[in-house]
Amino acid sequence: MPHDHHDHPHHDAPPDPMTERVRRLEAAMVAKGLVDPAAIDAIIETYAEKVGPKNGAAVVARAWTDPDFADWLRRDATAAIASMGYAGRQGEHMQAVFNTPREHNLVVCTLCSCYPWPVLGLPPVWYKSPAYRSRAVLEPRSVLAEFGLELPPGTRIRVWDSTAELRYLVVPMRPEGTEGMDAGALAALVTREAMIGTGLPKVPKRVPAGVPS
Amino acid sequence: MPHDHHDHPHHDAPPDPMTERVRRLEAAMVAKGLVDPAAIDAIIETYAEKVGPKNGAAVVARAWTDPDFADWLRRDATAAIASMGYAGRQGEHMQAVFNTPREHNLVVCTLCSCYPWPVLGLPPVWYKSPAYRSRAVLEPRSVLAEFGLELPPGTRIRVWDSTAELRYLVVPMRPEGTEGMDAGALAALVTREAMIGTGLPKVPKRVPAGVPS
Amino acid sequence: MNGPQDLGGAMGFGPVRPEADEPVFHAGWEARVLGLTLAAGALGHWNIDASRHARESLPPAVYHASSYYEIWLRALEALIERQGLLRPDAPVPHPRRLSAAAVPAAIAAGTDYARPVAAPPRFRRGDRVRARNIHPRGHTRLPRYVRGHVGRIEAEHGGFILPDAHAHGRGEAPERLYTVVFDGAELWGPDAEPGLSVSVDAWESYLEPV
Amino acid sequence: MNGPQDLGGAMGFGPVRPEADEPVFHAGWEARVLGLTLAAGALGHWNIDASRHARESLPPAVYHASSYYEIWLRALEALIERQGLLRPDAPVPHPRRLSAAAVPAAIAAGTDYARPVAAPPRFRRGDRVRARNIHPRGHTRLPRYVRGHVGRIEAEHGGFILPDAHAHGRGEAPERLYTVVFDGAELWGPDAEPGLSVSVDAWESYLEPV
Repeated sequence: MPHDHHDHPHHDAPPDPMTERVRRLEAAMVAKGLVDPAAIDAIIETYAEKVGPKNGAAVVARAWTDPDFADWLRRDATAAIASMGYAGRQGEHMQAVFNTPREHNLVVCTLCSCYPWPVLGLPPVWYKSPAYRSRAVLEPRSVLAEFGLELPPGTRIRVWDSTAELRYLVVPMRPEGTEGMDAGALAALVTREAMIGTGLPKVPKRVPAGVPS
Repeated sequence: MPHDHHDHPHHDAPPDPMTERVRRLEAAMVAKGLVDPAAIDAIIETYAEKVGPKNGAAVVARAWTDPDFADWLRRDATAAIASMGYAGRQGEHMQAVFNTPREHNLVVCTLCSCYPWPVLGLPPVWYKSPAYRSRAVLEPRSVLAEFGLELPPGTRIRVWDSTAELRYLVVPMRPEGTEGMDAGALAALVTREAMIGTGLPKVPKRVPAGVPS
Repeated sequence: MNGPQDLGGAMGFGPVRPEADEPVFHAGWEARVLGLTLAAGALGHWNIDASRHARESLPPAVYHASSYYEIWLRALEALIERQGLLRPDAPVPHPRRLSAAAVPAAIAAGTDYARPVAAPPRFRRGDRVRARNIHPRGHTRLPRYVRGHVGRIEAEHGGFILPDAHAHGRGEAPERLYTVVFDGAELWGPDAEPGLSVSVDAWESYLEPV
Repeated sequence: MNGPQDLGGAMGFGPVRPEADEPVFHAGWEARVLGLTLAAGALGHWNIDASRHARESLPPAVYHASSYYEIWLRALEALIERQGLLRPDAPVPHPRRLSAAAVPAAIAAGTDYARPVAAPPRFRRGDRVRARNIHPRGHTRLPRYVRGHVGRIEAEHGGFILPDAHAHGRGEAPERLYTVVFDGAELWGPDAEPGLSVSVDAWESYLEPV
C-alpha cells in the first residue's frame, strides 16, 4: 500500500514519534472507513507533483505579454486564471495585485496560512512561520531585507493580509531586458517569492546585445 | 552545605533535569565568587518562613480596628505599612485599595508577576499563570467565579494592572458579625486571596449570640 | 478569539528563514496529515472555519511549540474526537468517504464561499470605516491589530459566508465582504515603517462608519 | 515589545486553577532560582527592567512552555552570559558579592524607584488621556490592550525611573507616573463585562491628551 511508504531515511532506526502518531491515526481512520488510503495518495500526489508555482508563473508571464489577459486578470482574476486551467481549492476567489514603480505588494496571512494553492502550490514553511506572520504587517521592509530584497526608499509597500477567502497573487513588474522574450522564457524568471512579494523576478541570464544591464 | 539540600523526595531516583540545571548554574556561580550559597539560603529562608500573607492580614485587621491607621493607609500606604515593620523589596511603593459595597478591587500583573512581597510573600502559581494574567483584565467576573466568588451583579469591579513599581494591597470590607473581635482574631479571617481580590475574608467561625449570620 | 493564531504585530519570533530549494514536504508524515485533513474534511462534519477554530483553540503553549502540520494534526484529532467519528457505533464505511477517483474533481471544484446578500452594501469604496473593537470568545477573522483603527474601503466583494457563525454551527449568515486599507501609522503609530499600508478583508459586521 | 509576556486580553489559556494549601515553592530548584536571581541582581550588572526584558525576550514558544521559575532561570542564564560573568578572565570573587549577613538589610531596603522630576505634571487628576499607540521593539510597560484607548487620570505619583530607557542602559530618564483608569467597554467594546474598569500605571510619555 503506497500509504505505508512514509520516508524512512534510516531503515534501522525506529520511526519518529510524529510518524508513528500519524500512522496510528490513519490506520484508525482507514479501519473505520473514513478515508481511503488511495485518496490520501492522490491528494499528496496532486500537491507534490502537479500543482506548484509554475502555474502562477505562467499566469504572470501571460499577463506580461498579453494586455487583454492582464486587463482580465485585473478585473476578474478567478476567471482569468481558471481559463488557464488553474482553479479549485484555496483559489476559489482570486485577486491579482500588480506591482508598480510606486507600490510593491506583499501577501501574508497573519491568522493562519491562507495561500493561493492552484497557482502557487502549498505554502513554504517560512510563509506559515510565526516570524513571517507577525512581522509582515508591522515591518515588511525588515522582512524583505531578510530575503535580500531592498526596495527603493520611495517605494510604498502594500501588505495584503488574507483574512477571508480571497487569495492574492502578486504580479511583479516585468524585468528590464526581457523585451524579446516569449511567455515561456518569461515564466522561468517568475519565482514563487516574486508572486508573494518577498522577491522580484529573476533578471534574464542573457541580456540582448545593446541593452544595458 | 545547606544549599546542597535540595528536595529529593526519592533518594534512589536521579535528579530531574531542572534540578540538575540549576545545580550546575549555582555551582558555576559559586566557583566564580558571584554568589555565596549561604546568602541564597538566607534569601530562601526569608520568603519561605518569614514573609507571607500574615503580614498583610495584620495590616488589614489594623485598618479595620484603627480608623486613624486606615486613614494613613489610604493616604500613604508605604509609610503606614512600614510602620508595622513590613517594607523593602517589591513593596517599596505601596498602595492600599479599599473594597466598598459598590466596588470590588482585583489586582493583577498582565506583563509579569508584580506582587507586594513584604505584605503577601511570594505570589502563588495561579497569580503568575497566563490564564490569570490574560483574563483578569478582560473577564474578571468569570475569573472570580473560578475562585467560588460571586459578587452581586450591581457591584462594580476595578482591576489594577500592576504595570509600574506600585504594588497593590486590597483592603476587603470587614465581615459582618465581627464587631467584638480584636485585631488578632480579625487577622485570622484575612486570606491571601482577599488581599488580591480573588476572595473575601473568612466569615468568623462563631457568630456572637444575637447577631444574625 | 484572541488566540495564539492572531500573530499580526507580535514580536520575539526572530528572523524569517527562507529555505533554499525547499521540498513540498519535510517528512512523509506531513504529506499524510495534509491528505488526511483534506479527505476527512470531505466527510462533511466540519467546515473550513471550524477547522481553523480547532487549530487556534489549541493551548498557546502547544500551538507555539508545534510545527505547522503538527498543528493540523492536533486539530484533526480534536475534530474527529468531538464528532465521535472513531466511536465503535459509527457506521463503517462512512457514507461520504472520498474515493481516490473523486479526488481530482474535488480539488478542482473547491468550495464556493460567495453567497448572495439582498441588502445593499452599507459601505462604498472610499468610505472611512473603523474596525470594531470586538473580542469574541469564539472564531473571528478580524485580527486584533486592526481593531479600533480607521481605514478606508477599497473594494466590495459581494456576500460571503461569515466565519464567526459558520465555525460554530450557526449557519452561513452571509455578509458583504470588503477590502479595508489602513495606513501603517494608523496601525502602528510612530513605530510604523514609512510608506506602509495594510489591508484586511473584513465582513460588514466587523466595521462601523466613522 | 509585543512579546509573549503581554498577556492582557489573550485567550486560550483555560481556567485559573487555585491550589489549596499551596507551598511557597514546588521544588527545591525553584527556591534556588529565586535566591540566585536576587543574589545575582545584587552584583549590579543589570536592573529590574533589564531582568524583565530578558524574560520577555525568550522565544514565545519557550516562554509559553516554561513554568515561572523556569522563565526566571533562562533569563538569568541569558543575563550572565551577556555580561560575561562566568568568563575565565572575570575577577574572583566578584567585588559586590552579596554576603549572607547582608541579605536581611538588602531585602528590607529594597530599591527606591522614585526620582524627582522638575517639570510640572502634564496631566491632572480627571484629565482624559489616550494611551499612545506605540509598538517599541524594546522594553515597555504599556500593555497592548490599552494602547489607543482613552482613559482618565486618577492619580499622579511623582517621578519614577522609566523602564523603556532603564532596561536598555539608557539611564533612568525619570518621568511622572500616573494611574489611568479605562472603562471596560472602552477596552473591550461590546464584549466587556458590565461594571468593569481597569487601570494601569503609565509614564507620562505613554500618554497624550485627548
